[in-house]
Amino acid sequence: MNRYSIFSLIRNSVNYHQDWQRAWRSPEPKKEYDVVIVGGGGHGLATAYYLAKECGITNVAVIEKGWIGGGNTGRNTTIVRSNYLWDESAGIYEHAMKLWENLSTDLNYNVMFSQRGLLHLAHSVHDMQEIGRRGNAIHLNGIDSEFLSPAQVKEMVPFININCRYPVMGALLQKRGGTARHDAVAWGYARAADALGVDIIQNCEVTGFRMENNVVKGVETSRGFIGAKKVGCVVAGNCSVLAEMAGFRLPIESFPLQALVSEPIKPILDCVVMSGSIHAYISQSDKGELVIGAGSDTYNSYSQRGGFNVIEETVGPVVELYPIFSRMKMLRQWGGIVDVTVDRSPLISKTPVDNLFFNCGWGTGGFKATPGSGNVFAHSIARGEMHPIAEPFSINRFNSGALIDEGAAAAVAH
Amino acid sequence: MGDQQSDVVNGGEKDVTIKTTSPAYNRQRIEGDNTLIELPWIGKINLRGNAENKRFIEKVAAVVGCALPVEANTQEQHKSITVFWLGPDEWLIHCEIDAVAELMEKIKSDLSSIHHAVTDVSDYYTVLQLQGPDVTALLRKGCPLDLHPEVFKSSHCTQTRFGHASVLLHKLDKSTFNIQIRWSYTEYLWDYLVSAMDAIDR
Amino acid sequence: MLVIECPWCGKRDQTEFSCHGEAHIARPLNTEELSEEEWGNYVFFRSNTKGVHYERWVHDHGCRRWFNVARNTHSDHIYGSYKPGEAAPTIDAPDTPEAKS
Amino acid sequence: MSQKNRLEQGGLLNRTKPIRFWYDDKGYEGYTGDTLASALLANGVNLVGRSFKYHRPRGVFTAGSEEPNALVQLEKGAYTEPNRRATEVELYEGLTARSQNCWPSVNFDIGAINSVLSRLFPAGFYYKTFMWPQSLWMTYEKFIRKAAGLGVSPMESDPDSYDKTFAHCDVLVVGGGPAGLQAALAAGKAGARVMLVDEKNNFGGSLLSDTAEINGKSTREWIDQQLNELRKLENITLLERTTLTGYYDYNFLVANQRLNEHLGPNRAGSAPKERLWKIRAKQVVLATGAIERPMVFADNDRPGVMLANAIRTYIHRFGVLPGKQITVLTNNDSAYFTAIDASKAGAQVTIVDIRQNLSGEIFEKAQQAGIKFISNSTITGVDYAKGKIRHIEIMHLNTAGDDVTGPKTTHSCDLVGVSGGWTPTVHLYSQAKGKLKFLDDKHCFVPDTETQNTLNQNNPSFSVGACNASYALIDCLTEGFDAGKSAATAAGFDASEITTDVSCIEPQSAPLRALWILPCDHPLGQGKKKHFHELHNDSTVADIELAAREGFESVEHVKRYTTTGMGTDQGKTSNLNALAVLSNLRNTSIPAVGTTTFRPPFTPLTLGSVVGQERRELFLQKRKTAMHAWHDRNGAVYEDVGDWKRPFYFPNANESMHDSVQRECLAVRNSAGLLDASTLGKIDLQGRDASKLLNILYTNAWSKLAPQKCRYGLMLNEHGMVFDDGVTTCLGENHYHMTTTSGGAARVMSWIEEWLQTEWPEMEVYATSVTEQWAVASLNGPNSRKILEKLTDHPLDLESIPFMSMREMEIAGIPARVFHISFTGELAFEINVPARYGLALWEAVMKAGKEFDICPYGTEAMHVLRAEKGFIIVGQDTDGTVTPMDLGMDWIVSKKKGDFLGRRSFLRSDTSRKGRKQLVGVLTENPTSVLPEGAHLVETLKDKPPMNMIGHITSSYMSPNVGRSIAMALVKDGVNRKGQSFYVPAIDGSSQKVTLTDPIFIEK
Repeated sequence: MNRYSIFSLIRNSVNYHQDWQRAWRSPEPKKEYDVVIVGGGGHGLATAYYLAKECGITNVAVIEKGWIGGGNTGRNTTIVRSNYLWDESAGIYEHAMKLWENLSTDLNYNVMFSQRGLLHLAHSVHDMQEIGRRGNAIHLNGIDSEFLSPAQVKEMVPFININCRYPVMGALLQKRGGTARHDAVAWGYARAADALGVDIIQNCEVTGFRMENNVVKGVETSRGFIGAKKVGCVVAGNCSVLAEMAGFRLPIESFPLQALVSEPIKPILDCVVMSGSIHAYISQSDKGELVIGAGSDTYNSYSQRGGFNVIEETVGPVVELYPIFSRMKMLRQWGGIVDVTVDRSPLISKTPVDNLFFNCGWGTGGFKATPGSGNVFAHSIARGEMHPIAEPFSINRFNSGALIDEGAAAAVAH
Repeated sequence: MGDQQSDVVNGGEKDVTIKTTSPAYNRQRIEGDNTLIELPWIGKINLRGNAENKRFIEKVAAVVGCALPVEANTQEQHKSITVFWLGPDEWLIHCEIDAVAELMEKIKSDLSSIHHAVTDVSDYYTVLQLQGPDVTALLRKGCPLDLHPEVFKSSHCTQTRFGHASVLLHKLDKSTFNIQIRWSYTEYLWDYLVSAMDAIDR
Repeated sequence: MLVIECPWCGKRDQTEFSCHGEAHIARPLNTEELSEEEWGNYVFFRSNTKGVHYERWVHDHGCRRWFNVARNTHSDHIYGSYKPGEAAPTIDAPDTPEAKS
Repeated sequence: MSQKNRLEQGGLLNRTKPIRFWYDDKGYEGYTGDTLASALLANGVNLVGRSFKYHRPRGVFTAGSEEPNALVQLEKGAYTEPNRRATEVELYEGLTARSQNCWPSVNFDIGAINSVLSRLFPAGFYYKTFMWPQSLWMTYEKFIRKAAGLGVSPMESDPDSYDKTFAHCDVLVVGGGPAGLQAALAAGKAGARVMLVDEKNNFGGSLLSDTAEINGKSTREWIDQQLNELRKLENITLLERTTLTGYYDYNFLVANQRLNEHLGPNRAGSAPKERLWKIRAKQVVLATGAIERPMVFADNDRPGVMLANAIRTYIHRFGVLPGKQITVLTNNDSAYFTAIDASKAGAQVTIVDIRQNLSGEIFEKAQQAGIKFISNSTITGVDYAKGKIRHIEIMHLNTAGDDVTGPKTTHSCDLVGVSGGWTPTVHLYSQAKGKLKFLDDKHCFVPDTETQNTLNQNNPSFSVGACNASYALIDCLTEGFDAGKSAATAAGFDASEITTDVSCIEPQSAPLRALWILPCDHPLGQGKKKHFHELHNDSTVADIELAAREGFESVEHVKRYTTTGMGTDQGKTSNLNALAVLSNLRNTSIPAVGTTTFRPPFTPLTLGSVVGQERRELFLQKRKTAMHAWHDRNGAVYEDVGDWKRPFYFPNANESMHDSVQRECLAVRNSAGLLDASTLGKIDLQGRDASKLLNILYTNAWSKLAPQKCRYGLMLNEHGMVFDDGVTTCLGENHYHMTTTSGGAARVMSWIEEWLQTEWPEMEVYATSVTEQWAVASLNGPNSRKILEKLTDHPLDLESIPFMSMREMEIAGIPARVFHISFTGELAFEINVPARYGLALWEAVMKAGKEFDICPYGTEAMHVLRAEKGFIIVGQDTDGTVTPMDLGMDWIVSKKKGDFLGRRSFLRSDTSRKGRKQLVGVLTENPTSVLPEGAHLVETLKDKPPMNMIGHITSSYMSPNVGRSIAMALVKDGVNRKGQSFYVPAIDGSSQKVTLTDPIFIEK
């Protein structure tokens, strides 16, 4: 792999960039691998990378039915943060955050991780209690967290309308939060994993699992059987389908989630601003587009499209909070599939089938966890025992009742 | 808004007069040829029961004086009483406000042996009336229904959505709609319709 | 945006309704005797089918009745609605090639 | 010299008086009917912007919504809008626009340094650098961000208003060209309700720039005749200046209509600027036409290089001849018409045709018109300087067409028209999930109508005319008409009788020669000259080659790596060329490479129009109680509870919230206070199974509740967690009045209906929401009985109305239900009256209470008072993870009555575990300091985090009645830790010592 740097860029410019190598090979599948990762999204590629880099397992294949990074990795609003309420959540998301902070160097690929600061707005007494509780928990977990007054919010975002319906009463700030370039994450992990010997096999769809007395032996694919000592599934938007192939069900439902971007404009919004209670999530990309996350539809769907009403319900609050954007224009809207668990926390877990591991259920929050998720999943697969950070996210919690309820804490009543 | 003196109603034995209010009482908005008003003090009774039960149907009909509409989104009228279909086992009776108690008692006693429910919802809802050549154009700003005269005919009624609110639409004639809405949403609907009246292109 | 057919009010804009997930999940009687797995399965685990999905909708802004809809979760094509208590219609072939899961 | 490129006549202009407009602070003249682009071209302004990445000078390239170059900052101040396409902006008196993405000026742009350094910036260069040191990335990024973007956002609130509306029709026709006009007329004549939308300000589409004749009439005459016929029909809606931006499932389509924009910001009146149409159509006819395709040749991005048909449009539609010496580079016949019309208009025209042997009717026509032909050749260079083209280089093609041969000749030229054939506008069809098929003979994708009905059955539609690659006028006319008939028929109308007769004479067209990359005198991407396949984002053939070389083979990868097609034009002119270049490199066919999905909107959609009138007051309803007017008059400060506006507290003149709340709390315990409790959810339950239902919904037993008796209940979800609570009263036999939390009212109602309708339909019980039927004034305090006695004859002693019971009586002459229940622990009566009497009741009670200094109080005082008694608030002291046992309310969980919702979950290993978080009281060591709600408790205090948390403060107040601060908390194993001390650290590093207690601070 030729190293990327300003110098290699200059060197290659001399002969018009004719000599750049492939970022990753396009190999034929081998007969068998030590580990097969199903799903070539950020999480899957990261898993493969850490298997090779930290667990010394290089005989690994990543199997992707389409093109890598083509699922939620390439469709999300690229927000990265680790300011979660419960200790278990803080554990995995902060683990990810620490990896993010060195990822470009580690991968020798600029994933444009940009810690521009992330605001959670509070619009009611109940919101204030919620960010109060979460902000303190984050702080005591050793993660950066600050409370902001409406005036301080106005300093960071001068054009915000803090006196709209549901006024801005305060905010929670995570300075280390921000965004990253989603495609680059998939490509960077792919390139780095490939360099360590991982086979990345695109346009190869898994059609079933081969199992012998409840032990997985490999995967049937559109390109034939591929043997595997262990299999890890990281297929957002398809996990229930794979689980069905393996003969079990998941505590998950899949919904359409939409997002949209505005036309590109010169820099105006430096930080990420999230408003849970009126559903407005907004940031500005390096390209200049305002990136706006919409809510999800209420019905199960794999169609990767949602209703226009959701776009209306998203743009409404945005214009209410930022009246100056009323004349701005929506350039593009799209949809993804989010796998939602009842407690809004992921599954990183063994399954009823031996040597078959699942990593799914990230809901709307998967992108930010990519490095951490891949890292602990790799170690869990390698050891055959769940990594301590992953342990609480087992499927069994839905039987024992030990939920990690990130949704409930924010739920409104009274 | 909300605080308007109403005509005096009798306050019972003490014979004092009691102020009654409703969200848009005494309000009137005229834009061009379109008019918006509230119709206050309509008695409203929610009726539940089994439409398959002939006895239930007959007994209610006997009390209200007209057949109980069993076809979805239809209404029947008799004198000052209008009965709206709300659901397969749910109806709404509009009557004079002073007739509510008596009517409810009558239904209760006549249906004593039959599973049913009657509930006074006179104040749960208010009714706005929108009148004018542009009613359809005005209503479709917030209502996803096809309100074209050939589709949504006069005397037609249905529950649907207007903006964020649930409403009961009742078309009296080609230029008049009654819109029933929950008390606490009345101001929202009022403002919405007024803004629509302002924006109508002339 | 979908068009949902309310078994009573007829075809209406999707925004008059809300969806409440998989249909035909009966609440177990003997809850005492259920194992943790059996109870967890009833409360949390769902088929989340890619293809023909039987689901519950409510006509919130209409007659407020609950009913069931058979919909293809891949193409979002709706086969039809039916009342609670009625048996789910069997849909043999998914309507579209892309809908095959 | 003013309007030097304006022709003597022609164009749909009002030439009676010129209007003034400003571009980059320079004044120009144009006419009503111009676009900003046509007016600038009329004035000889070619250079209108700088490109996104290399800041290369760019000029007007098209005459429509597909424009990739001519993006301007329209207007100033509150009215400014970035990235407006000059080819779409209609000219009005005083229009002001600026060029974008350049500094200090479009003619001299510092950013153009990027162009010089362009060799350092191949596709995806930023992934390869700025990595070290990681800490510096944010600094690099600042520059990248500054360089990116195009125009600037407005910095003031939008002064314009918008409007949106639903609409329904039988047949929606998209596009008002020949096919669309025919379709609308056919469907309309059949009696269908028709909507016809077109993005331009006039109907007619391509006909407006065409010299053809229909039935011996000029195209303009024919258009007028069609429109007249259409207007005669009922149920026709004609929408000009209306762009169909989105085609969603079940024939739901969104269109944006520019109502007043063309009049400029200084127009009179407050009429909305734009209207959003949300349309449900039974059938859709897509007559969206086609977009001319550029050809990819050396330096094809220079200002003065323009689509051939755009030149023709400027001549016919706007009476502008953008150049005097025009070279037309083409691979097909359609550009010949431009050449002919241009030379008729007085230009000196040369046609460079990449095809070998030229022949045919149009060819001869062109020769007769005196046009010079250079065949089997291509442009290999464009010499551009100071805002205009000076001359071009032309060379012969080899037989394969992949290289140039022979001598290079230079020709003086000031305008290049280019035509690489046509690309049907299939965006909407593709948005609607319609599949596309590739036509090898016509080299383009068209809607695959065979599979349409199986793949796309939710969106019945027809595609006709140029959108279907039927380019001959007569085909557009007939296809359009037939589709209109079919659509009407499919929508249930009889169209069998309807006929049309149209005839027009057109020459036969010779086939085009598909060369996707035109070579030049140095290898592609290895010299000074650039081959752009995508102008907007500066994406070159070399970029695609690099992407492929690095393994980005999937079309989606290429798109994302090179950003081709990601610009504000969404690649309308570049899409197919990009695919073709990729297919060349991978030497496969274009369909094998595949297409990228077209996503809404078709052209950028104003956010304001998506919101429409639903902003400010109409953004979200404010629900108000019957007493709200009184609260307003008496200076209430409100709290948002769900959509409700509830009085938070009632400050006296310049009294702080704290002082006000303390005063309200004292008043209630010492004399009397009045709370507006109308927002509590209320549900009326009737039927013989009502108590059975209550037994299932609540954790406690209800079978024995006597009439007129009240009981408190907790509701659980099936996880066994508390989700609502309230008091339910037995009104009579099989008749109950249930109350819920204000925020939970709707949830509980639908929870009940869900179970009744889907699980236990046999249960004989009906639930009816009566929340707003009853206005509720909650009278609390030792003097409440005295006050109430003044208003009623009904005895109020404990025998006549015991605690936890209800009596019907008149209060101030108003029929009322009086509940003797208490959420403050004081003597209290909750008075329910029909909402219409709510205000009267409130005023009567306040009047009667005057002598007792009755005090209106809000939700905050209510929270303090209940906390003093240790009463919980669901949603504050619970969070969906809390069981009744966790709340220390085991007493309310019936062991005898059998199953109820959520019960089984208690038995789960984690839920039945010892040491769960439990509700306790918390007292600070310092009685005057109030713990922040949400603060956490730790066993051992460390000098810095991380610290191990054992629970958090759910409620915390200064209690004037207890005379100190009080708090409640959920703490691990809290019940067993009462009396123990812990610490509550704050973010600022400070901390407080606290002791756990019972959560009841005032015993009775």
